[in-house]
Amino acid sequence: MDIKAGGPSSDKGQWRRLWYTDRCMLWFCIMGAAIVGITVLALANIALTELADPVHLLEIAASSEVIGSILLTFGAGANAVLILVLFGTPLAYVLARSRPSRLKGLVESIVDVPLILPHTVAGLLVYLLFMRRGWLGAPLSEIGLAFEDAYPGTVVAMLFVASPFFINTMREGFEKVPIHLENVARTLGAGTFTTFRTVTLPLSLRHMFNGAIFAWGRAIGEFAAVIMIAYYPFIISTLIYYSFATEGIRTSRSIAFVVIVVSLGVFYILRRLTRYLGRYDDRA
Amino acid sequence: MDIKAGGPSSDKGQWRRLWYTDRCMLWFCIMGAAIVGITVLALANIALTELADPVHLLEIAASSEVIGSILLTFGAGANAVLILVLFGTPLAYVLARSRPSRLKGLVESIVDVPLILPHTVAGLLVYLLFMRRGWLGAPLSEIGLAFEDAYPGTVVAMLFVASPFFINTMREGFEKVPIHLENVARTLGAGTFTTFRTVTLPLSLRHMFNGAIFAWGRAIGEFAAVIMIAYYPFIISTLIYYSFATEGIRTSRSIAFVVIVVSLGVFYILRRLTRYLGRYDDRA
Amino acid sequence: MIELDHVSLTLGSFLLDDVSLTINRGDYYFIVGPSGAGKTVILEAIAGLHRPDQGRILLRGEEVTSLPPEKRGVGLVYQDFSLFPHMSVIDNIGYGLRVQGMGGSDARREVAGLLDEFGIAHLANRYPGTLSGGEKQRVALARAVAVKPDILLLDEPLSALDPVTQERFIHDLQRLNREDGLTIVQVTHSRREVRLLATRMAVIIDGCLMEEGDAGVVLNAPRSREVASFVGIENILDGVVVKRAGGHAVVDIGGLVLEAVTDAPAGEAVTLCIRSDDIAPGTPGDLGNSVAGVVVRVVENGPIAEVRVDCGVELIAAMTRRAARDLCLAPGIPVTLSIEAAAIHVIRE
Amino acid sequence: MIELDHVSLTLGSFLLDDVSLTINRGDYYFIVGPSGAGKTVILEAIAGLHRPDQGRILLRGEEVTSLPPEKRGVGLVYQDFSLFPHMSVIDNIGYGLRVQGMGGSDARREVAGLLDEFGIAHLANRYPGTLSGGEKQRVALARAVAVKPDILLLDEPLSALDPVTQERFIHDLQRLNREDGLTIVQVTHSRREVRLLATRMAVIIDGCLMEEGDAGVVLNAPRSREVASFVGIENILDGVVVKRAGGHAVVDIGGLVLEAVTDAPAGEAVTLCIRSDDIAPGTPGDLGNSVAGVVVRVVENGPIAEVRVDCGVELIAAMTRRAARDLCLAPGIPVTLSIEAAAIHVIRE
Repeated sequence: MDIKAGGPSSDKGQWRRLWYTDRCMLWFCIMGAAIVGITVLALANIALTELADPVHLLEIAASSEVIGSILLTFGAGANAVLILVLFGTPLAYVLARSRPSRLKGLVESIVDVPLILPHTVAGLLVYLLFMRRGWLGAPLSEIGLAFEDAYPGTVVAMLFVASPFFINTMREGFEKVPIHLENVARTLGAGTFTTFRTVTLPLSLRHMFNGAIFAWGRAIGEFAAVIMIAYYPFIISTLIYYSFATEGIRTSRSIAFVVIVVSLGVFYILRRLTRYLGRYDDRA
Repeated sequence: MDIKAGGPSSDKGQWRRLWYTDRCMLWFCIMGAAIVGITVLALANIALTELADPVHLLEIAASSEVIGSILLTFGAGANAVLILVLFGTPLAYVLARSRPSRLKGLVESIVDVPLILPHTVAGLLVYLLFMRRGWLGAPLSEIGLAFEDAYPGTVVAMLFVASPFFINTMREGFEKVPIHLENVARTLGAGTFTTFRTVTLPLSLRHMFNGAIFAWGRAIGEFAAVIMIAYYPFIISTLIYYSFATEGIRTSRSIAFVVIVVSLGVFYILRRLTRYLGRYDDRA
Repeated sequence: MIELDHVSLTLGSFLLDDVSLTINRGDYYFIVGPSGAGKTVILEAIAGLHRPDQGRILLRGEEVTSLPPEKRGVGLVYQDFSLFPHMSVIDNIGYGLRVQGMGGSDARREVAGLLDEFGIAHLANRYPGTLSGGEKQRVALARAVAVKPDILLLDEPLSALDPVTQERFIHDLQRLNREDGLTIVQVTHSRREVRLLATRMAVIIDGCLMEEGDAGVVLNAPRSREVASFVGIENILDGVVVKRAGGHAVVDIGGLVLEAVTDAPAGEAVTLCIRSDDIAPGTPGDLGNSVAGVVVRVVENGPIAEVRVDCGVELIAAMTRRAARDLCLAPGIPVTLSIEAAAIHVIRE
Repeated sequence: MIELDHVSLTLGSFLLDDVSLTINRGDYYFIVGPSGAGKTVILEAIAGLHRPDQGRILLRGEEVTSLPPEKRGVGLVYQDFSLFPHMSVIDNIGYGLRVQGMGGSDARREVAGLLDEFGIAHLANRYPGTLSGGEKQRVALARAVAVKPDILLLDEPLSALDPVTQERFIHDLQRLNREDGLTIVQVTHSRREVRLLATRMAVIIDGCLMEEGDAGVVLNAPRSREVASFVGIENILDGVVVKRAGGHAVVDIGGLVLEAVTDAPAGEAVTLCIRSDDIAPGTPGDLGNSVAGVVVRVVENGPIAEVRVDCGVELIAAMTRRAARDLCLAPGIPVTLSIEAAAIHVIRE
């Protein structure tokens, strides 16, 4: 029986009942509403203001600057995630399947470093490594790949800050694939890579997509790390900051609202799409 | 038997064996090293450069501007986390214990909104709500609480972006507390709040601290959201950005290195402290 | 003592459907049924952890349908014992007293008494993580009775224990029921526990109450085929009464003819239930059926041999392994079985 | 066929300690032991999923200690059947053929043959999530034998199945072992499976090999007290040989004196093992011990009654419930038990 006792016992009338039977839970709800309330108020605030002047909003939404910046941000984010999937997936698998050891602990900590560092520090680290005179920037600029104030810079900054999100989610997915399935595949004649390709990876697709979405969200949201290495071309965050700093609230607020609508919409669609992915237990 | 088969079978000699028995895992390790390598190189780069000029580094580290900014950042982050713990914990408990419903799904989505939005958008949302003329900023400034370019602004921006990290971790912790324990406590005469206080919360302490650390890390790292509402006083991120933009690499790099050392140190200590927290299974 | 009055309850996709049952003071009541049938839900509803969608729950004659669990005065012990892992044994047992506001020294005295009563004084300062299954179980029981409930709800309390510990626990439970007069409601899937302990019992299948009553009656003379099958009657045979002879009915089961004690008139379709140990090799006494057949298979299961005999229909007879060997029973050997008419339970449907 | 030569293996905190055993071609070999004893680890070591820290593993006479699992040619079936949830039944069964590079139409023909052989042709396009336990088990078995291994490793394959499905699976396994000549190594904690199927067996306790050999010998005449207790011998009694009489030894067990067949000289401490069904009420034959006692307790367990009799030491006798009732056995009733001397197994330590 996987039935939860203790919680309110049925959906309908759950809140009405709370008042009579369980004031503690009611207080918890009220306190929780304070946190949720900030987000709701913030969204309502901007929505009401912007929808009151739809002409201006549409003008901003249709401007090539905004559209170009959104496409650039989403594209660079996708690009960063693609690289992450390619290189992060093997790392996640190694971490998921190796036994605890000092080395493993160290690698795990290094993976988490971008989570811990302030964003401008992360940006500076990336800048120092990829600037024209940097350890990686110098040799790469020789072969024509420049990072400073260029698209590759945006991608590498996004990659750096988003990497823990993808790797940790992917790793969790791999850890959830029963080792017995891999063992059986091995005894049936599949080598390590064949087993990985035919069993482990297909069963982790859901986590892979969730990790990719999560990492993508982090990537397109980044500001500090990106502006350190590539103030231009303008990603959304930079565009909003720039217009906030130079033109004031009105334009930046409209751009922000467009971005909110597009972001929430895209994430909603992605979540819906992945909902039916990799669910084998209840397939007919 | 919770023994993992399939992985390399013993720590000692694990890597030497890989080459002979499992080239697939070896390739995975090499590809994974590329991702880890960026972080390692970035850290090595800054460490080598800075440690080469210890006098300048110490001078920066000892400057009251840097120390004050670090203290402000850590303090404001702690302040935001404290508010989160107070209001987010009840919310997390309600989410952990209520049955799936449309309302619950909506609340969950709202909790995650700060994760999805680009950081400058999040900052703008907070700014619009808490600015002197904002829905919350106006009444609060009447009672003397100003947010624009002030400490409360820094805290509220940090609170907003860090909230999903705490709430989701705390909620996971609550979900892991067996409902049977709460049920038994209830039958023994404890009301909902007493059960929460004496059973659920103590058993979730580990998650609470982890969530708080996670949220604090996110809070002290934030840049975009904070500068929108409070460019001054300088938090670390702002200080580094400001010195990067006005004084160039040298000073900002030194500040960044100090921040890296302090951050990694503080997180290392916090992780060590929480390691022994709430581990009841293997108590003697 | 406990009354469920047309209780219906939905939990996710699970439905408890219109269950009514009465548990008397001092009963050792069992709720049995297949896993997922809703046995635990009934216990938790009695404890106040689920609120029925419809119907009423009464405890000690008073309606408690909307009373929270902390005000119902029932003890609850789960299969996993659910000890608070962050409290020592002494704090676990004293928990109920503490939250109900009993002062320090009184509570300490109470707990000390319980530690002695359950023979766990030496565990007082240990934490649950370090206890064996049997020790956990005694702590859980002591914790439940510490607040002196007059009703004790047990959710498969024996299934996680080894046989020796089970015996000891059964002894403890019998003492609480008989000497301390606790009303015990126990959920189990073990027929053995029911046979050993139950005074009355209910059979729940798929959220419906199939049968309720005296344990002996339900176990030996169930009213339906489903319950007969669930309580483990090995031979369940469909037949038709062909004639009545001297108070007995003669029942035809696909060619095999057996005499059984029933009021069913000739022509009625009935189901016969015969326990495998009521079918023995050899010639019968006065009121016995004698049936000839051929051994199909002998399956040894511990000290017992289960012998399948083809007598037109297949019958399962149980005997000790030694008896089966002495009779040289093996597939193909002809054998005569005796079945007393009184040992055949007839279900009229 | 399979040889473990002084194999030691550490996995986290678990240690398999210097295990040597030999499994012959065509054996139906059982590895039994308490849970956590390391039974599964041995299977996985044979399959190549763990590498021993010390010792060698040989398959078909060749050392395979460092050969990866995909090159060992052994089939493995886990308790949970471990079907690939993202593949249809047909793809699951064909998996081994595909990864070993068998072409499309050949593979399809092979798989079709297996679907028929295991009676699962109607499930071909279903996904594992929709199958019952018994169906999953047949698919898992078909998948394992698809690549024609000559060794099949089974990890508690029956424990998740209901009794009817178990019977069918046992039948399948016997066929594979006897007709197809597969060497089967099976891990179980069920004594019944061992009795039904085993030709040879090993008992593993706490990572150590306690005993290995012919299944009948290990089950009925174990060499140590631990193994006797593990294989479920109900009466294990410590005694001393007091004298020898006509080829028999007379053993004193705390006051009770029994004749047993052993070479042990007078004065030696021995352990007697008596199965409960070898202790019967009534007077003995020629070579029998006759023991008087008083019934302490009668526990009915399904069709069997377990009667505990105090004869100085407590003996457990098993009989059918009916026999116990016919003899009116109840606590306090005096009873005479007969035990054949040949039914007493003597462990000399």
